[in-house]
Amino acid sequence: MSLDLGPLLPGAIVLSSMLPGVLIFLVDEESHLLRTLLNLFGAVLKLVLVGVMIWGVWRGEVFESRLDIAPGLELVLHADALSVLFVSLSTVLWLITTVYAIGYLEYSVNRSRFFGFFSLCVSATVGIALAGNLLTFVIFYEILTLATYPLVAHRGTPEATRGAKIYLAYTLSGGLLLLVGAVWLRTLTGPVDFLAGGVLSGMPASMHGELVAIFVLLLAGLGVKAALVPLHGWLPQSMVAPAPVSALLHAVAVVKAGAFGILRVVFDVYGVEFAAELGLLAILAALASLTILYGSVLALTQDGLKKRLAFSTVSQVSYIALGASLLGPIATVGGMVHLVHQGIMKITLFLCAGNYAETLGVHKVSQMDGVGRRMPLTTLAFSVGALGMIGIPPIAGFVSKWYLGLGGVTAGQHWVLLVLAASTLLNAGYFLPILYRAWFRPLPAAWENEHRFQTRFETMGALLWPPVITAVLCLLAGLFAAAPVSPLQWAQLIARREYGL
Amino acid sequence: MSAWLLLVLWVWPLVLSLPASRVRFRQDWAVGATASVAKPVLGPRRSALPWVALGPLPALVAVLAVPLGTELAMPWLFLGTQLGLDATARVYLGFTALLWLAAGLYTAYGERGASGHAGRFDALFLLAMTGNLWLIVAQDLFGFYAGFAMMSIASYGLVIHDGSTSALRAGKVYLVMALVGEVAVFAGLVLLASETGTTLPEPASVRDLSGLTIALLLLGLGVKAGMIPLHLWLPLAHPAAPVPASAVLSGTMIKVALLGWLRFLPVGELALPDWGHNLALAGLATMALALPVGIVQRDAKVILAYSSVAKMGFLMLILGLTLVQPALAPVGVAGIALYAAQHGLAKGGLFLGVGLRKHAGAPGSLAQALILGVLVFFALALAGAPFTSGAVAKYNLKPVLDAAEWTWLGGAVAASAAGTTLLMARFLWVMVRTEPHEESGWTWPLAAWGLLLVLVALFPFAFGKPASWATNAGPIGLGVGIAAAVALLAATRPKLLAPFIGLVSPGDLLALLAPLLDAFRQSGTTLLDDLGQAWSRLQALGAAGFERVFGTPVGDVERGLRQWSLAGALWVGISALLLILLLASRPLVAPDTGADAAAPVPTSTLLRKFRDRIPSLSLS
Amino acid sequence: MTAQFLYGGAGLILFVLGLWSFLVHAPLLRKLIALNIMGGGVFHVLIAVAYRGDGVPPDPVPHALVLTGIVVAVSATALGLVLGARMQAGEREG
Amino acid sequence: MHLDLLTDPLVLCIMLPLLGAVLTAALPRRAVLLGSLMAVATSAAAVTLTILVWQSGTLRVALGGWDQKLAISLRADGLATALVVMANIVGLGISVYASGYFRDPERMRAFWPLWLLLWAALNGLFLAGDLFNLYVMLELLGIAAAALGALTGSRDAIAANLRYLLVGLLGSITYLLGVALLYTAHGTLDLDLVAASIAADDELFAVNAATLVLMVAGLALKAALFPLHFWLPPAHANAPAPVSAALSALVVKAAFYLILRLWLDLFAPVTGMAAAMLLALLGAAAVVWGSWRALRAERLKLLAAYSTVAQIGYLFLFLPLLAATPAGPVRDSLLAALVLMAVTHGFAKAGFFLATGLVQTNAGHDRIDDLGGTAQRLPATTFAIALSGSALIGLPPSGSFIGKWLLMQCAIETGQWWWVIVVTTGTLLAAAYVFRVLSRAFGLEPTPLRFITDARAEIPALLLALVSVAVLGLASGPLWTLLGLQAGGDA
Repeated sequence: MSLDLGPLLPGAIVLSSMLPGVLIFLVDEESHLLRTLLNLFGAVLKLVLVGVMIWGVWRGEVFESRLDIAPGLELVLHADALSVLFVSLSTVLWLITTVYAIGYLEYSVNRSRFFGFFSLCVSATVGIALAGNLLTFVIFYEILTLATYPLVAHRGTPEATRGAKIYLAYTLSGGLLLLVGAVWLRTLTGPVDFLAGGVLSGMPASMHGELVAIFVLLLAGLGVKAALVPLHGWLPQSMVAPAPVSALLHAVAVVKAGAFGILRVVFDVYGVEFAAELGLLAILAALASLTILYGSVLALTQDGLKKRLAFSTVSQVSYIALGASLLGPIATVGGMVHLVHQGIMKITLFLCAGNYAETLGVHKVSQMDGVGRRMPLTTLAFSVGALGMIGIPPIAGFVSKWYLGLGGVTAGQHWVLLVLAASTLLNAGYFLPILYRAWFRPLPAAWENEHRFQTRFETMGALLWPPVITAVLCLLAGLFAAAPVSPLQWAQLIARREYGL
Repeated sequence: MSAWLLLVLWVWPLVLSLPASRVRFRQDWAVGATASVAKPVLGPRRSALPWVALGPLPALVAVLAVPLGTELAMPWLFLGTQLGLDATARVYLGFTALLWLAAGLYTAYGERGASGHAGRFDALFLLAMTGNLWLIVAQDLFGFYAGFAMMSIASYGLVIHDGSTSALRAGKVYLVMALVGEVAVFAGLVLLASETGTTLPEPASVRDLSGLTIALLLLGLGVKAGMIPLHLWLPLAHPAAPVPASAVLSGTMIKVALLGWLRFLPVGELALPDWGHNLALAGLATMALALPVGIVQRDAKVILAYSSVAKMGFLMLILGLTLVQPALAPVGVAGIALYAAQHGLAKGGLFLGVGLRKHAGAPGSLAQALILGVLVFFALALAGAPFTSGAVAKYNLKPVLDAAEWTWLGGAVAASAAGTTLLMARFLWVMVRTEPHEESGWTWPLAAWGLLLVLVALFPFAFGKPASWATNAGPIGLGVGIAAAVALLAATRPKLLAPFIGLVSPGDLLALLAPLLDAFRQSGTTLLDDLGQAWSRLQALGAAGFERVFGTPVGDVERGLRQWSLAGALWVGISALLLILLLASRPLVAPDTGADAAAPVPTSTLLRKFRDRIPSLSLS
Repeated sequence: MTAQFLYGGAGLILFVLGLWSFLVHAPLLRKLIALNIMGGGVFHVLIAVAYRGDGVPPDPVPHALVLTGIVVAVSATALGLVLGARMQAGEREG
Repeated sequence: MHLDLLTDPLVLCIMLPLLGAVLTAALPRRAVLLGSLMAVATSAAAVTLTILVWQSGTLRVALGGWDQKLAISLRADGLATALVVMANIVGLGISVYASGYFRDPERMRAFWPLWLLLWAALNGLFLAGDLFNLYVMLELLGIAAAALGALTGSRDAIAANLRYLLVGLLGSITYLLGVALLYTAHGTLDLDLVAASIAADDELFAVNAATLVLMVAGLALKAALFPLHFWLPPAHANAPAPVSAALSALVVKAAFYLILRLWLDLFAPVTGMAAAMLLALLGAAAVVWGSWRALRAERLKLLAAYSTVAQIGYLFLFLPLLAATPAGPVRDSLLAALVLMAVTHGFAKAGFFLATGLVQTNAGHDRIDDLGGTAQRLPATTFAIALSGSALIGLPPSGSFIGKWLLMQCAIETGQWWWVIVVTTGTLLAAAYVFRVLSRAFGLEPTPLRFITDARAEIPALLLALVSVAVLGLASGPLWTLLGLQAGGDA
């Protein structure tokens, strides 16, 4: 091929959802078909482009788009192994979520607005993934906030407005801290791109104090989206959003963006060894562990299904941060791979929760008696996701847990095992009762708000198949973790590059 | 080619679990399907293929067809799968598959109860089977752990199958303990992998284990093995579970712990006297507690459960002694496997017999008499009477016992054998007094039971030296004697012994633990409530403050500013300040004029400058 | 010299007086008058600047400035009056 | 006058709108057509001018044929051109919007001449090369603006704009006194010559300082620097929407432009860190106070007006940073950031006010709490508010994001980290008030079927907002070129 894709592809990937998104705003509310076509066109096109990119990155090609937004301020989109991991995750899950959302919102209003922002949201996520420097990262990070806000507020109820407000308050404040940190860092280093192994290790010792302060600022900014305790308050509140949005928040975009940012800062800005030298990893590890346990304890006390899942996210996403906070390639692999694994497992759970709500009107754990009999496929998918979260092999979650534990022990941090053990038990404590109710309790005589679709399956196809597919992905990611194209292998590729192995 | 059987043998039941679940994904949900599935229908199952009985068939084939030492490496599967069949695994695979087959046949044709949930039971049964078989043939620790977890969690569904309150309580205890055990095993395996650098553990490659690792592995698997005091779940779960589930729980699943220890500990490689002695003592303690507590139980299945606990104690004793003296390993390991096999088969027979005694044949019929007779045989085999599998298996372990440093050990073991005999006598007593309720259709379960009977009966002749056949008569005779005396006493003066029965409730130590847990929960709730109240008060204060500052406006604050006098004064003031600041911060380029810079502008200077600028102007 | 000085100084005094009056008195008419007085003060200063001595033609530039300034001041005053009148009319109606 | 002068874009930028004002006044029936034509022509001239400056640097034209010392001269340097092109594009947008806005023919006839006059004054002010012309343009601008603001005829509007007129007059007379003093001291009014003279002569420091104070004091009133902003919110909030847009986006900016000119170009040797700090402190107070008042405003237009107070405050924060930074690429970047923020605010605030006007027309009121249905009925309008709002907050990718980034960067570099706190506080408050409005758009009201409902009104608002976000935020490099600064300035 004579056309050099290198400088074009990253930009094209961002635009492949952004442009359809903008067009969708202009689509009349009634033009269901046109909107669906645009949606799917964008999603599939992005998938194809990402496929091309994965192939290229695997072969060691460089994809980089640069744009001067002002002299000295460069927007850099760069595809390295880590960004490819996140890009592929969000692209695949976006396609699935889009299909789901089309079904979910079949009878709803304001669909053009919804799908417009939906596409923008994913564009921003992909932008975050491909960001080649901190400035670019900050820009897309803020765009993500803006694009998600309308989605959270979408339902328009007072609770939705309130949830969206809280979401915004948290994320914008966080974004601002991130911005200040990024600016401050830039005054010390000048413009620097993300680089495997970090760029700061050469800084003189006199600057170390400043670097620690900057790290705290960056971490606070990223921690809001990554829902690190005590910055997690928005996440349970934004549960009022429609199910596909929750899926997007928890699995594909927002929370992941925060966690991904932490990975970027630790590995590609500070460099993990340098961060350890400054004592930053200890801060991160303490925060992550606290979050893991706190989120799980709170999840135990929730009756609302989505709220329980939300607190579970709080807990689970910090596995990623935990992985970043442990020195050594094994833990790094654990953290990185959990980025993908948590994504597919959590999206499964949320899509299932959406199915229960849409089909049976079930919103609470206490209403879930016997749903397994009425909705076997959905509940099967849910079970896979839930068991994976607990870390039951051979589902994907176990793989992450194994690498985190092994990495912790290898790094001499045996307490990681305690955290993982406690988290496993707590996860079991709040997921297994759900499974028990779903499979073992008798069905109620009738569900309050049962919605019957014209189908022979338990619910509408567009709602049913996405979670089933993601559940299968959870199984495949675990079962074929050692196979050449698995997320685990890719995470190992990243770790090798980060540690220069 | 036969290596692939190692994969097929556990994938097969996994695949079967789908049809066995009888879930129909496509049906007309729109017309009130809810109502039709909601009511469980009692009675025999509608005939379908006996999926559960088909499950273990490839495993049976594999036992016979796969040569020892076969390995199948699939590095792409899971985290690197390696399947293989060594001698221990083969023994395990053999008795496990047989017992699952018998239990499966019993399930497929004999299991009654909430048949609306039969699909669920069967699917979970097959999943537990998958796990059990997988962990036996897995040589990588991931496969072992995955199978272990799969088996444990699926069994939870078997335990609580009938949904009664006691089953749910038992299930809860089971699940909590199983999960704690699993977490400990996980941690132990992580440490093992880290310390040895291998994920294919075998005694030779795990010589560098730290104490923590060994402790975690012992405790984690100890839960499954019923090591005192981690045995609490066993006496609760067995009576709660349906008969075939109890059979496999007691017959195969708890034995898995021993297999794990044989794989993950440096058995025969390294002398670990401390750990060995501790384990042996734990085994002895297990026996010492389980036997007396078992004897005072009312429920036949609880008695059997305690018997299993005691037997596991015995095997722990042996393993412990083997750890002390690595030289004993060849004898010890083979003996343990064989003992586990014979106990599994006999215990399975006993459990299935409980079910048959209850339902197959009218009271007083020939069938019932035969059933009781076979039960007596199984009980003797379990106790280790001469010419039974028990005696032979025990004989094989004699070198290990004899080599122990503890001289009193022989007496203790003999006492335990007598105790087991008593326990079995107590079991038979309960069985005899059980009133059967006849139901039809027990042919296949009886056939399955017969299979077990044949296997147990042939066991001594297949695996034992003739010298071993007639051993162990002493302690058994003693036990039988005491049992006869007690029985006589019980028959003539029932009131004398009545207070002992039910003296200790099933799950013994749990009764002590429960009040502690309650107290903990109570205090925790109180504390959390208080904290919660304080927190919500703080939140309310914060919200009120926020509302005050950012809420709806009160009046127009700026009206005052719009008064010309105020605004003007501010303006003039700011201008003056600006002037002062400008003058004060004059750059010191020309120091000679710096002095008067701060002074008010002198007009004369101004005009002078002005004139200088325009030379044509004359002053005069 | 003195005349120029007086002129300039008087201009400044006028400016300050006008300013004081503008700030202190509320009625619109007085404010407009005060502004015009301030303007007058500035024009005075400019005229003083233009003086280049007897017999020498004065600097034309300040003159031009003053003329333009007067035009501007007149139009501004006019607009102020119109607006004031409108407001008064509105008050009467309301 | 030479013929080539008439075709010089520099002259055309002023003459065309002036001509338009005369024509529309003379032929009121054709006011809309003539006015629109003139708006297009003026903008074209401004764009031509921009291209010329872009290519060849500063342009000058001397009118009247006198020598430079005394002549009426026009001068288009980078700074002026940047503001001219912003003002003219915004002006075009406002014109298009206004052509459909006024229902009442009387108001429409009054609007066009005044608006074109204001436009001419604005261009004149940016392009004037001497201090007196600047005065004339300033006065003209003030008068036209006050007259336009009172156009709704409501009592509140007249009262507010009368106050505005008086403030304007006070400010310009004070400025004129400064001009008089300056002429006394330096004997010339040409910007370049005065600058040279001040730089050359240190003895006149005190006079120069007094002059600067008089001029800046007068202009600070007009630029509504806290706490002298008291006239702005009522005046801007009560004017008709296109007028509000022009007042908030352009007129205030003109006064600030003049302050900047004086501070940086003319009086650079006089100004010191202390004085700059005072102005910046006032700016900081403006940021916090204005944003907070905007947050608590009940009416949408009042909110927008207070937001202008805050945004002007940001611009003053740059002064001490410029003072602390030695000449070089860093200072150039800072200067560019300052201009970028001013320009972005111009576009964003114009878009915001235009959209606000549409909301008001549709709802019949602009009480924020009751806007739910309207905001939802007009998705494009709400979108325009959202876009311009994010530029006001300084969210990426808007021009003000880059501005704030560079501002904060420089604040940290020069050790004046406290401005970072001011900027972040202001940003948070801005986010709060913008989203207070936007959250109304997510109610339970019935959904619209179309994105755009009123093209002539919505498209200008959308485009202006879009320029502030997408164009200025993603491609601000040309601004550096236009300003003639060293590109790539970074520490």
